[in-house]
Amino acid sequence: MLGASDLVVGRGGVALLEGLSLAVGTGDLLAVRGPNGAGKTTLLRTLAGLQPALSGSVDVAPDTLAYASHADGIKPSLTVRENLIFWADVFAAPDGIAPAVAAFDLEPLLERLAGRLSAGQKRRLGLARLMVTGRPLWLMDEPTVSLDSSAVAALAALLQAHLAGGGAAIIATHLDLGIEGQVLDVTPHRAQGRTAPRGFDEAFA
Amino acid sequence: MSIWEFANPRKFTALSLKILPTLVGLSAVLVLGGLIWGFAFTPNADKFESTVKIIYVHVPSALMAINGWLMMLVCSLIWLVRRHHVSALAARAAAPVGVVMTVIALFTGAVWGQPMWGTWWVWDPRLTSFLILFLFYLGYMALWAAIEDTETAADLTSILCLVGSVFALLSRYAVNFWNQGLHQGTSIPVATGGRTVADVYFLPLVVAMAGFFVLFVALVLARTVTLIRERRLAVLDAQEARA
Amino acid sequence: MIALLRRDLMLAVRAGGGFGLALAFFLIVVVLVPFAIGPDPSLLSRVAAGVLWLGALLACLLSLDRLFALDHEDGSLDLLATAPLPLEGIAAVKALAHWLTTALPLVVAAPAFGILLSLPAPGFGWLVVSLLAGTPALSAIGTFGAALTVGLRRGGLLLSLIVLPLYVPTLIFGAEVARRGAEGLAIGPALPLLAGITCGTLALMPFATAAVLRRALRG
Amino acid sequence: MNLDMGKYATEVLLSYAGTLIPLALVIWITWAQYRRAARALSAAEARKDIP
Repeated sequence: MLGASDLVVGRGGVALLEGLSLAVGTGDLLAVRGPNGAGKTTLLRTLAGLQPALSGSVDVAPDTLAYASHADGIKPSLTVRENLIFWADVFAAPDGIAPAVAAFDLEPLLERLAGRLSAGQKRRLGLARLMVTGRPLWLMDEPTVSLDSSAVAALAALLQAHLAGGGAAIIATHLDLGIEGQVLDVTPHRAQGRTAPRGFDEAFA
Repeated sequence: MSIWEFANPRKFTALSLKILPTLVGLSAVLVLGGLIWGFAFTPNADKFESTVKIIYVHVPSALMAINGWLMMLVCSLIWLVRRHHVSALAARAAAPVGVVMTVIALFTGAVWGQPMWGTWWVWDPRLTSFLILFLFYLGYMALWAAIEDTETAADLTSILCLVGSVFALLSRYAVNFWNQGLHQGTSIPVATGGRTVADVYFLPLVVAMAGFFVLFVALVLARTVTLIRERRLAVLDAQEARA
Repeated sequence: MIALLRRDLMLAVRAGGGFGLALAFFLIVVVLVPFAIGPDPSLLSRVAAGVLWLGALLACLLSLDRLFALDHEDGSLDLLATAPLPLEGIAAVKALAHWLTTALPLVVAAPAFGILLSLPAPGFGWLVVSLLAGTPALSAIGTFGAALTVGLRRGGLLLSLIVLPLYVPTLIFGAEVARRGAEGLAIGPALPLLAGITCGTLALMPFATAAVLRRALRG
Repeated sequence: MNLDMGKYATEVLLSYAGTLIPLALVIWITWAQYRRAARALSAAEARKDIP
């Protein structure tokens, strides 16, 4: 579904992670682990195609992934239903919002303004938003932030269902979700200055 | 050997350092020579009397104000198309010099206009266009200063320079249209009244224009080398921090 | 794209900021002008067209800094960028939404404010026509400026510095149409020129905006 | 040699001053920044033993 080989990612021309190779297929979960500031977010953004790799390549078919950043991307002045319908329409999802509403148990909250939700409920809405995109591969940056342990368990269950249904996910997290899957610890891949700077700085090294 | 070899910062710096002393000397000789010649050794004109001497500072600075922006436009295009880093830095280096030239042109124009038109400022199309050019320079420099990552800044300022050039040109024609709309039939005093004069005025003007041009080139080269060095310094510091 | 437009309109209505703030600002500018230059109706009627154009232009600036900033902060822009929508389309829709929520209310309100400034009777129609023809360009240019400053701290002031010089040609031709209309003169080539600028801007600006967005998203 | 500027002496002198002072300023700033960058870079390269 998504493959990358000998990937070097970085910000502002400075390599953060290097020598990364990964492959994610249907039903796979890849947990990206590592300390804060190591470059997990940069790696996810690069895989999502939001920023270019410093070298190496990401091989992914178009329209397979959806990227969820730290922030939920939820508009507090819209209701839960309106938030979900928007993303379903933007991604031209064939199933609409019903499966996601059912999966995340959002039925009773549908008419509530998103700004009035609790942190955990917001997070559920944020995940439901990924589901309504209809994309099989989810790239999630720290989805467990601000979730209590029962919500984490719920998240794990939902992810498992997503994987079982032919989906896949790459998750940057420092919690063990208790799901079978690959773990990519980025610590050994941290750039040690072995790689010359790329982009703007390359010319001045 | 291709001209693009000098897109390499090292080669660019080496060449710049080699020719900078010559350029500095040449610009000093030409600027001082042209200005002293024009200031002290030209007769007063019939109509403009001694104010004719102002053209030796006004016209060259106005020339370089426009050419400065044109240089930034060309450098921005080169950066966007060929991704030569020196080009982006050269565009950045040219902006402060261009803005000084614009200020000089505006100031000397106002000083000249005071006795000629009886007022420090008229919304003459030429003057107005320069004021707008000044604003474009300010926006461009402010954007450079606001973005931390150099490569992002280079990309965004280059796009702004392209779009700004189109709108600067549009403004130029719009301002022409607008002022004629305001003063129908009245003759507008033209700031270039002294340009069609005899050789006695023209020759020192040519020297001064050449001087300002060489001075501009020397300043931009020196500033570009400075920016290249700062860039390299940042890379070395980053390497040191990682090690 | 329609979904995006609908959402932006809904957000503007819910927050109230889009419609209300720009209109209130426009009204305040119009009210302050007589305090600054005196209440003489003949003087006011001479400057009314220009003041109304300038007020509308400044009011257009107000909500620009939030155009992409909100979507950038809450991560919507990232997800939008991976959506099957071209960024050019997103840029165009954002400009359209800005026009509908900010500029269009100004156009509608402008004749009412014209009364406050003793705008001559023939000027009302031309004022509306010139604003209708000119404000889409203001929105498209402003969207470009908003994309340039997205994610920058203190982007608001920088946005004005960048956008206002770009507004010059539109302001010149737009105010010229309104002024000539108010003075009862022939409109002349100003209106076609204004329309030309608007058409050109609408056609090309989304591409520049998209290029800037693509670059800015890299972070 | 013609230094007789008649009644416009102020304007002429003012415009020359208004040219030379900004020029001197920008030259001086450029020179100062040039020196500073050159010194800082050579110091950094000396630290790293780069010729």
